[in-house]
Amino acid sequence: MKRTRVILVLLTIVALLWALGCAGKPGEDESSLPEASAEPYRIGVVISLSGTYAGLGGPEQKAIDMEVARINAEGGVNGHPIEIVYEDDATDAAKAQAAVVRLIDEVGVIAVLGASGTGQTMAMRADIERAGVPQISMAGGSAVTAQLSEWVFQTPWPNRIVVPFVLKAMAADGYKNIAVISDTGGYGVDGHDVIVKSAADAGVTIVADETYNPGDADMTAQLTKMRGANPDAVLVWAAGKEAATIAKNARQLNMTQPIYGGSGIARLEFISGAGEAAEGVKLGTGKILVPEAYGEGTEEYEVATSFIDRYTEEYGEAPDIFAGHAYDAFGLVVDALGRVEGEATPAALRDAIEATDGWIGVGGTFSYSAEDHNGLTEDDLVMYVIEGGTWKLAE
Amino acid sequence: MGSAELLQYVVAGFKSGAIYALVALGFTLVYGSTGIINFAQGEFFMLGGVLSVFYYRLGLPLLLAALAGVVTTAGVGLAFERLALRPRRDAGALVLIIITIGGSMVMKSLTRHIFGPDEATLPEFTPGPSIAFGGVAIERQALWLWGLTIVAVLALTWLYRKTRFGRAMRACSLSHDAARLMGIDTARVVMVSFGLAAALGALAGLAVTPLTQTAWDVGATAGMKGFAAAILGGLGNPVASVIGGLVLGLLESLSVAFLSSTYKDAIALIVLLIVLFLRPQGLIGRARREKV
Amino acid sequence: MKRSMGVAAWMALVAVIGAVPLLTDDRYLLKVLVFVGINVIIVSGLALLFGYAGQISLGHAAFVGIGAYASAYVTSGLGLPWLVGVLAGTTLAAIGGLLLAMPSLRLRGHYLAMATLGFNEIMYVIFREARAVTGGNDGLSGIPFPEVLGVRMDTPASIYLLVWGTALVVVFLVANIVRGRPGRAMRGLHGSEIGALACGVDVARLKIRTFAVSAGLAGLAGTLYAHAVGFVAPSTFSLEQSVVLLAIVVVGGTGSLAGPVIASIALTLLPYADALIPGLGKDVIAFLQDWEADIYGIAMIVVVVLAPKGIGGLIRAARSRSRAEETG
Amino acid sequence: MSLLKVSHVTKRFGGLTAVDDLSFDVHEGSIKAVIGPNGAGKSTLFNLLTGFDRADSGAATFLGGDLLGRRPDTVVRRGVARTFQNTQLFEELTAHENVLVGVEPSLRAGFVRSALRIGIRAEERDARERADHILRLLDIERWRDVIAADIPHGVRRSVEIARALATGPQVLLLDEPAAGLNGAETQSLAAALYRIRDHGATIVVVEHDMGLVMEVSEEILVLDRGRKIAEGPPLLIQKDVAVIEAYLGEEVEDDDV
Repeated sequence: MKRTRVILVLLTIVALLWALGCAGKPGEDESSLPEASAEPYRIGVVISLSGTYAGLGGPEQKAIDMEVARINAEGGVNGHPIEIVYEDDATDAAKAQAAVVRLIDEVGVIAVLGASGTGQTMAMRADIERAGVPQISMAGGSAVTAQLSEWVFQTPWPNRIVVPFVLKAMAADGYKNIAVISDTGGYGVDGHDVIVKSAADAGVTIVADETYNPGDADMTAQLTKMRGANPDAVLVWAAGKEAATIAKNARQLNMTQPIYGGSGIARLEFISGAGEAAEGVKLGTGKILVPEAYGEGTEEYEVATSFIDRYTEEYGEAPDIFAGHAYDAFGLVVDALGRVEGEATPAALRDAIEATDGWIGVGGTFSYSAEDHNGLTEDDLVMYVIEGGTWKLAE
Repeated sequence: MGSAELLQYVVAGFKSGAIYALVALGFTLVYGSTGIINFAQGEFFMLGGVLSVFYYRLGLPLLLAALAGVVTTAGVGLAFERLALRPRRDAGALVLIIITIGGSMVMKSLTRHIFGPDEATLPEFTPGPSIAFGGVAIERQALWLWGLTIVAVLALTWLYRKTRFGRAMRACSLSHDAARLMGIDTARVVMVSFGLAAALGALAGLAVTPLTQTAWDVGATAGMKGFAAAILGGLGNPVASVIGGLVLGLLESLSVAFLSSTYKDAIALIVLLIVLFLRPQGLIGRARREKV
Repeated sequence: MKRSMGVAAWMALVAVIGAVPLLTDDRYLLKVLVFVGINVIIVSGLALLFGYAGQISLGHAAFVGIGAYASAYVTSGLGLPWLVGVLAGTTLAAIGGLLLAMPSLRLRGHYLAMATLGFNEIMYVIFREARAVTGGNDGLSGIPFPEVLGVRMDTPASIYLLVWGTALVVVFLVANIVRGRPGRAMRGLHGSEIGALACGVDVARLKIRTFAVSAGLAGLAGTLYAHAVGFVAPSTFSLEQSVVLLAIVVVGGTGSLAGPVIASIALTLLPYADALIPGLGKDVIAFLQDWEADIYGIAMIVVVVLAPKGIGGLIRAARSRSRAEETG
Repeated sequence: MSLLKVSHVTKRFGGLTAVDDLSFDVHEGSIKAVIGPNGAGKSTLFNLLTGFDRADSGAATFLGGDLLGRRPDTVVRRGVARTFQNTQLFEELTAHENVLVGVEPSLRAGFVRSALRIGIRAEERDARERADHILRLLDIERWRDVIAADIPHGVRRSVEIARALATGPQVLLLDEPAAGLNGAETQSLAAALYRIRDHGATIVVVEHDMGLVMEVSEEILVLDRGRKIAEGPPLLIQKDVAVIEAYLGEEVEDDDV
């Protein structure tokens, strides 16, 4: 008999615990952030240094490290040095969320840069909005700014402006019937939706629509189906290594149609992976690939070449578009900090970021507003063609 | 659907089918001599590609780099068997599976630390445009793939049928105790089987790299599809594994032709489950009853 | 847990766990401990299925996913109350376990491993493709906080108490199952399926019910995860996660519940070690996060090779052998 | 009165007929031995009766029902328990726990009642006591808390018999219980068999140890190549020519050499 009584007591305690939990701890105070006095401005950075997006986090970290060193060497912002705190989300939404909570509560950052992936970026939203800390994401998914949040900004060119830009270029080159192939990752699915929506007003019709899964060994089956629909041109919307395989498979299948793409294939690995099949491939993305795209002698050109030269000298390789997104994210925060009068609270910094107008970055000229937290337009994009194993400006 | 186009789908199916077949041969080899499924087989496929690229970038000519890639991966297979599997050799299948799962985690992650996250490729063995054959385009590298598969399955069948070592391996697959009674050094047989399976996986990995590039995380999909192929054909029988691989490749390609490409991957999974549930011994293999 | 922990031990455990939110308001620590608690629930179910009944599963992340997506859809999609979401998630996952177990009755060892692996991959494709329900690759966000009888649990402390309260109850119930008749029948099944049949154990029914209970617990953990994190994406329920969960139970040890629970707390905390030891250097954390997969893999092999019964088993094996010498 | 009636049971593995149209009875409260050279179909017969294998034809009526074609665990619940030629003990469980699993058929607690520990206290206590009682019956209570893997060979067989007994069978099928036992152990096994029979169980034992067979069994069934070649009390069987030939091979005529 004694045993059951004790167990009943035990269960009531647990029930009590639950009840306590429901009531929540009274006196939860919000403003436990340290005051930003003469001490350094702390900025949190959440990127993927391991997991499937490990290839993005590396260049992003290099770009930010380089810029922090430069800014601090020039005396920081209004006398405050900048301190960067990195967190690796390992391409995992749960880790990204834990990381952002640590940065906000533990480290007391006044802004968060990241994450590299769309999923991880979205996982942080609840905590970003609860704590009221501005976030600039390097992830390209439209959802980041399509589902508008006053605290969340974005630096890459979202599919909703790149896709129409590329479709119009295809129509301009005279290719009306296009075959589309996209991967089932976040970027591919997002791009595919925009392609389907904006094909009509761009003046093209989709004659074939195929998809593939990241990690697929061979795409000839899909390409055979696309060849069967004899399109004028092929549009590839994908981010992974498989894009190069598609170009090679297409050429092997004697498909002579030109191949078009977006920022997803604006990677050196695409050219080296596809080999000759990359020749003649056209893609629309920011101007970082060929600085002349900014227009020689213009301020945009100076900013871009200075970043590209310093990055190449520091790391022995040219920066890719992900390094460019990180450079812009960090630059936008520093620029906004400069414009904040008095004490740089996260709320004041958010307003300053939203007020950014015409800040010249590598991805383009950023102008944010209450409705547009992406800040880029089609003018920041340009069409390239791959010739001789490198990017050239298409006429 | 013209006949040329249908043939193109068949060629595409047999191309990826050959990849699955080579990986499946690795599964069959290890299963044949140890009775367990080597969950790290997919990583041997990955290592074949990554190591060959590493040697190629060191400046070795393509053929030498490929050879070095296969030999090094075989070394990894031997070392893995010797260090991780040998101590628990007589443990149940469950324990051995867990060791191979742990092994695949370490190999995959270690490769990323050593060789970096970005993908890489190798030049085609014989560069040149695809060969037109009755309205169908066949990539030269695909010919290499089919050639290597045929050579591998012939070599394995010859090894099993004609050599003393092959007979020892078949004895082990029936019963380690009986084999030991015959004076067969079962430990050596198991170790060599792992080395050979690693080499076969590496061969598939590097032969496909010029087509689809290689990276630290290509092992998982290849491993899963290779196993589906091996079990579809019938585990333990080399020819059955190759047939399983080709059939699986064909099913995937035709599913794109007649259904839609989103189901391409699901096909391999569905085939895997159906075969497992209905006929674990596969299309050709014989059922192994557990005697009471 | 051969001899059940005395009631006093349970009381102490409840007190310690209950006290944490009163002692600290460190949101980061509480959020990390929420993930640990969720893993304890999953691992308790998997320890029952794999550790005790010897039925390997490489598909448990999919069951967690079923729970998470079902609960997310029922609450934020259909606007039904939170408790309905939890019920839906748990039952749906349990049904998933049932449906997977029935055709797999004859499968053993690597075949069962592959069948569950196939199941996980198929569910992953469904999570990614069924965009209307699961939001596809971008995932589902805006999942409401747990709320019951008008009381919203939106502070880390309240979520912590909810998760750990549930974890305590789950571990308590599983411990009782394991000590009682079902637990013995499972360990018998694990030892020798033929021997269990010869004892009159309805092996088929036992496998199916253990799969269902184990999957249901994973689903329950999934619902807690969805409402604690507020965001759900397919990548969280991938095959790698299932392998990690299996690794935890292997390191924890078969035929024991305390072992896997301790292992799940230790291994889940690994990448967040700075939550417990604030002074820990940044590079140590970066190292732990970067090498997490390697550490799991190596730990799995080392445990199976050196201490086959894992943490839980070491104590028990030593105790029994000493008794054998006395009697011998 | 015959408790178990086997009639015309046949089992073929491809060309080989393991059990060939076999019929025999087992009388309640008796100890019946089944002897015959290796491969005579003894273990196969046990597998057919206990559902581990399916007979091609014939029937085995037990308490009015047919045993053949039933699942092994159903056969046990009906009251027919068995041991195996190579013991199937639960290696990580102690001797007491092994026997406790055997008590399974008489237990009612499911997942829910076990989890909440409602109304199972009495059932669990009885089960533990029953297991201890059977360990004493087999005189192996000293090994109560030692895991099977650490238990010496001779005792392991007794643990398996105890486990089978724990299921509360009316008929106990023992497959070569004396294999590997020394003289003393065989004697204590004989004593144990008597105690089990007096405990109320009918025993059918497959055995090669003629000494033990002659001593304990009231009736002997002799099988050769799946067929019954003799059946009757031990003294009669001893002298039966056919039995001797089956075991020792035909008489060699001088001119055959």
